[in-house]
Amino acid sequence: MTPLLETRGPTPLLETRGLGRAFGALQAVAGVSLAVQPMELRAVIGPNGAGKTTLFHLISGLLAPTAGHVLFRGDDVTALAAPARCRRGISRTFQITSIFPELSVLENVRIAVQLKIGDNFRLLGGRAVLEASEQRARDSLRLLGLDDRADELASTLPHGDQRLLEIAMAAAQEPALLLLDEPTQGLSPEDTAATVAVIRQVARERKLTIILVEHDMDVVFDLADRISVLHFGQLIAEGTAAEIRANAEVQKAYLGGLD
Amino acid sequence: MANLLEQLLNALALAGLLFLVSAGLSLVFGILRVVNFAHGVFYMLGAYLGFTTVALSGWFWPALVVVPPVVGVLGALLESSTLRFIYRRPPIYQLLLTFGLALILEESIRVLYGPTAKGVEPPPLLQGAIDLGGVLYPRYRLFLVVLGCTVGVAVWLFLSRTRAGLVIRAVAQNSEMADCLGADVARVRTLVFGAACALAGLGGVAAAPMTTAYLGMGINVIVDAFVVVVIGGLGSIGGSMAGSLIVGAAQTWGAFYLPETAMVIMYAVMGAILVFRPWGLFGEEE
Amino acid sequence: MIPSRLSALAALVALAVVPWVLARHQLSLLTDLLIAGLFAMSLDLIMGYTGMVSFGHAAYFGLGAYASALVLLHFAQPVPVALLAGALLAGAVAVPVGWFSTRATGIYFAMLTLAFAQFLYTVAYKWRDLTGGSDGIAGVPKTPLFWGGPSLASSRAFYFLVAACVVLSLFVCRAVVRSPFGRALQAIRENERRFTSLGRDPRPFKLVVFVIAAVFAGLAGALFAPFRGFASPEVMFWVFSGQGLMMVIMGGIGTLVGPVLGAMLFILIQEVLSSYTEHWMIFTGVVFVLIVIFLPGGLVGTARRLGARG
Amino acid sequence: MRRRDFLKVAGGAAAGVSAPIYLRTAWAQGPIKIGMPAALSGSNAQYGIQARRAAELFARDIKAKGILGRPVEFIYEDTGGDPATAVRKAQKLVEKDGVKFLTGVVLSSEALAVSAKCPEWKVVFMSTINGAGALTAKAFHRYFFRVNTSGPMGARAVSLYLAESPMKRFFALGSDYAWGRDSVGSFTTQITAAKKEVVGTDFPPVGTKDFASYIAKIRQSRADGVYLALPGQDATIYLKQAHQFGLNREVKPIMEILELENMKAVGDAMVGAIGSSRYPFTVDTPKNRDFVKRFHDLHGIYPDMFDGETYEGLEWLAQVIGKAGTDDVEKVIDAWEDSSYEGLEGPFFMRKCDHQAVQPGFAVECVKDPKYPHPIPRILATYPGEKVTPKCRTEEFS
Repeated sequence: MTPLLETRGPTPLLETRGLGRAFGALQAVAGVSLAVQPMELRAVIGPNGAGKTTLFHLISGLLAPTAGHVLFRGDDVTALAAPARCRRGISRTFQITSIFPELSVLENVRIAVQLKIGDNFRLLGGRAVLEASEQRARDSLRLLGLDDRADELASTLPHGDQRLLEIAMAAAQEPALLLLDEPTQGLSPEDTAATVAVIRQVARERKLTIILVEHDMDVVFDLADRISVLHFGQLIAEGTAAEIRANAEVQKAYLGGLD
Repeated sequence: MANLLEQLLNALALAGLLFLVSAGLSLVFGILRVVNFAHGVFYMLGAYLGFTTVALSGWFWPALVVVPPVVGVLGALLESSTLRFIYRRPPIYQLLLTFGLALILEESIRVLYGPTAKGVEPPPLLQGAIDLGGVLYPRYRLFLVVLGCTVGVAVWLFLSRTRAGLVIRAVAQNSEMADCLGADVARVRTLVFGAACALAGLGGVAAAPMTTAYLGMGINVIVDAFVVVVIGGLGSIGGSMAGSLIVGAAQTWGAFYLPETAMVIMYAVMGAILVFRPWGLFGEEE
Repeated sequence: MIPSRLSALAALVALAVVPWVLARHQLSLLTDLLIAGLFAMSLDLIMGYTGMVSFGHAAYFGLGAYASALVLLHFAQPVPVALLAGALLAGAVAVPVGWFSTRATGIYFAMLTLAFAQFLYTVAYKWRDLTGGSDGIAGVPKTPLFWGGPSLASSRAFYFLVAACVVLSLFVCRAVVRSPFGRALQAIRENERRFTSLGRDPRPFKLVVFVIAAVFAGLAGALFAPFRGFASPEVMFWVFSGQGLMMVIMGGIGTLVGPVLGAMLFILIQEVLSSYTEHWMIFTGVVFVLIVIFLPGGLVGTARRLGARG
Repeated sequence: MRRRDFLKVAGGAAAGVSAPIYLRTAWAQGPIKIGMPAALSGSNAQYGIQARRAAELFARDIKAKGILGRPVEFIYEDTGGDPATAVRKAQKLVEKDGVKFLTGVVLSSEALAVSAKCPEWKVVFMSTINGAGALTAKAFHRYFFRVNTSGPMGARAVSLYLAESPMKRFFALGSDYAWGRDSVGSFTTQITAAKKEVVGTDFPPVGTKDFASYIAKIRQSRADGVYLALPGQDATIYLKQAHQFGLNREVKPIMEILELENMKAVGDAMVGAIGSSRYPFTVDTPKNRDFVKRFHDLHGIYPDMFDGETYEGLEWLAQVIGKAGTDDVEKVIDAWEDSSYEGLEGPFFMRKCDHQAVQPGFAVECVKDPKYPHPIPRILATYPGEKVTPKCRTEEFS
């Protein structure tokens, strides 16, 4: 989008500068500055209530920040609403599964594609749009291993598959940046392992940049290139898995934050 | 000055009546997430049962005490025999179910009482008008103002000072809290629905001497009550109070100062408020 | 797929031959049912497919009826001109109303549509010079299909006009709900927040479908005025909007054809019972309550589920 | 069978076993059917029920001789007070039941909608309830007849009475729909012509449940009387509330129509109100005394306005069909035009020019009488038909 900047060295795909959000007196996110490079897999961790989901809402545009900026591919997108950011290439999943329950699995993904590629106001006909988006949707389902359940209603899928479906929807949009909010939440150890494998595969095949919020430290240390740690809305540490493991402040935050 | 006092009292008396009806409507929405179309019919039922009680006993006061529990029990029975089965469906089903119940109840009252309106005399103590510094004002309307305030304070005390009230408020503010109540959810719903109907029944008894008991009074009042709770914010008792005052004032002052707008003034006020606050004055975004 | 095509074909054939089977009053009644059905079907577009419950849909039926009545009475244009006028006026008014109303969701959306509908009702009620006030406009003529063309005065001819409009509308609405746009609507109905995060603002979609629904409701109203020969404020009253919601639920929400059947059932119950007792409303209420509790898909939804099973 | 009071002439099922054979042959001709698409449910149901009560009594009275020796069949249909339903029901009565005479329509919006269809259907629409002036003016056609006193005629009777009363200043309160506005309009014209003053006018919406603001205005206007054109339920509520405000003592209520229905619901608070009555059951003619007795025997109550007016209409219609010697619609219309009829409260005459029945007008007062369980109308003045009937096809008076 902004090739001019590339000459000055690697532009982060996503950058936040002093990002903050207050709910009344509560400062949910405060002064968070992050830079995520293309193709990076970044995990954001922190105790409950650290502001991780709020940070996701700020990056995806579902919430407007009360301070700071969000830059995507070097452009300031702070003023853009969620739909516009999505169209620029930021797709996401939700902590609490968010799908279209009474539509088929295929239609869930197909809609995600259709909304991305446009021509949504075609009131009659539109066969070409439907077919093109269906093709991409099937590819995405295959990638996530859901292709054999394409015709079932999304609400009838088991929880684990619903989590995967959400990733399939986001991935089908072929975003540059994928935000995954606790993708393994509520999953059995086996499903968790499978999901981790799938995420890795998606990232590789689709050449995605991923930011991941996750509670399960095994998953985080297994997947992430770099880890950012939030505590009471502030960024207290950032680094590789080994660096974070060794960080005293992080340990303190976790020990103090959890019971 | 006297004119202003009269206008103020008129608005307050109507607001008192509207509050008795809308408080229950709002409470039911808060706890059950149901827009209860039949609520107005319980108000109407209160008025007719009030008429019967007065006719049988020759006294007005017993009606105020006896009728609300009867209406409340009937409401609770209806909730547990119909609504209970469809809470999992989209809200429109519950709304339309109560619409059907309203048809059945309204027509049943017609079968029982016939089409002619039933006049109810206020108790002797509240008959006639008294002189308030140059304003001749009906004692009964002053009673409505007092009743509205009393019930308002009582409901507020109940919700803010008792354990049951706190639970109800918590559930009203956060529907997911309902799950925390566990097995008691069904009972809480039935009790709240019954209590709301009892409040509507009380409103009906109180309205009868002012408007008579007549067919159509339920439908007539439910639309007003909807506007009240939507203005105030669904599920908020404070909102119902504010909404009642706003609608009471809009209707009485509108009729006085802008008579040609009487048909729409209430909707105009609601529309204006919703355009700027789509979730009502005290409501929260869904 | 084949049985549904077959039944559609059977329904078409039935519609084509009934004028020679039914008695005159039955044909009039059927015409009435079809007009109500078109109204309910248009409501299903927003209610069943987009999840927007409008409590003011009758206003657009009424606008269509008034526009059509005035065109026929004062300009004596052919009926299709009146139909066009009715549909367009309804659609045009729906643009600003929809723009404001779609700011809110859920019950607040319903109340906003109600507020606007009551406002329109009041205009119809108070603008006596134009609309005849509470008495309405009577004596609306059935002009020909086009000048020099076939007369629509006979009940058979008008029936065919109505049936053609309803069938055509049904096909158009079906095409709309199956188009990329219609698919998007259903996603909005299912999960508006997810829809937003997938890259589109739902509001323009809601506005467009609101206007489309109003256009079809206006068409129904525009057919009503010459058919019944009058337009009056009752057809804009919120009670009629509420009945429309009942028709949709009875017939089967989100099925298009269901609401048409629901409207027929609703009016038939009233028509038959009210000849025997003025307390017919009790029975309508009971039937409705039973359908809501025991047949959540309405007539068509339940039939489809049974069909899928057996 | 409740709706179909199938009345058979002497050889009918009830009286039938011993009836001579020759009377049974009368059946072969089939009944004369009268369709009543009336509001029997909804907020105006009491008026439809009045019309039905009158028809029930008439059916009993005419059972013995029938019309043209044929039985009379009434078919009642409930319109719910909705004009669309009224037209549908009327069409069903005409097309399915073969009805040639429609009556009992309650609301003027229903009447205008149904009436407009009658030339197409070629059936007679006899109004016994509808007050809208337009029905015999702008919307007039050959198939419409109005037996009842119209709205402008009622306003005329009241105005004639008030012209001679000591009251000078009036406030006019009419419901915000056609009847209320038309009545207030004609009242204003006539009271101004009588050199008196209308000091204020307001139009509360139908279904107003709190009249406090209007009451305050009326009191401030210092009027001597308040002219009320409010439909039944609204009038009841207004009178109750005005009484509670102590207004009825200061400002005399003058009702466009003074109905028993209101007197029953309002009770003693209504005593002293004056107004016009289309048919006061207390009118002292032999024919009426007999009617009231028969009515009371059948229904256990005293007849209200539309009980009386509908009964008169049916009796007159039967008389006209008898005169025409056929139930052929065109011949019946011809026979009805310029015909006379001795009504319950005096002589009736059907004008050919607009099919408005010329009949006496009444000013009445609501009084208490220990003989009755509720207040009753006492006749203050009776005006001959010529004085209270408007000029042909207009709503104006000479």
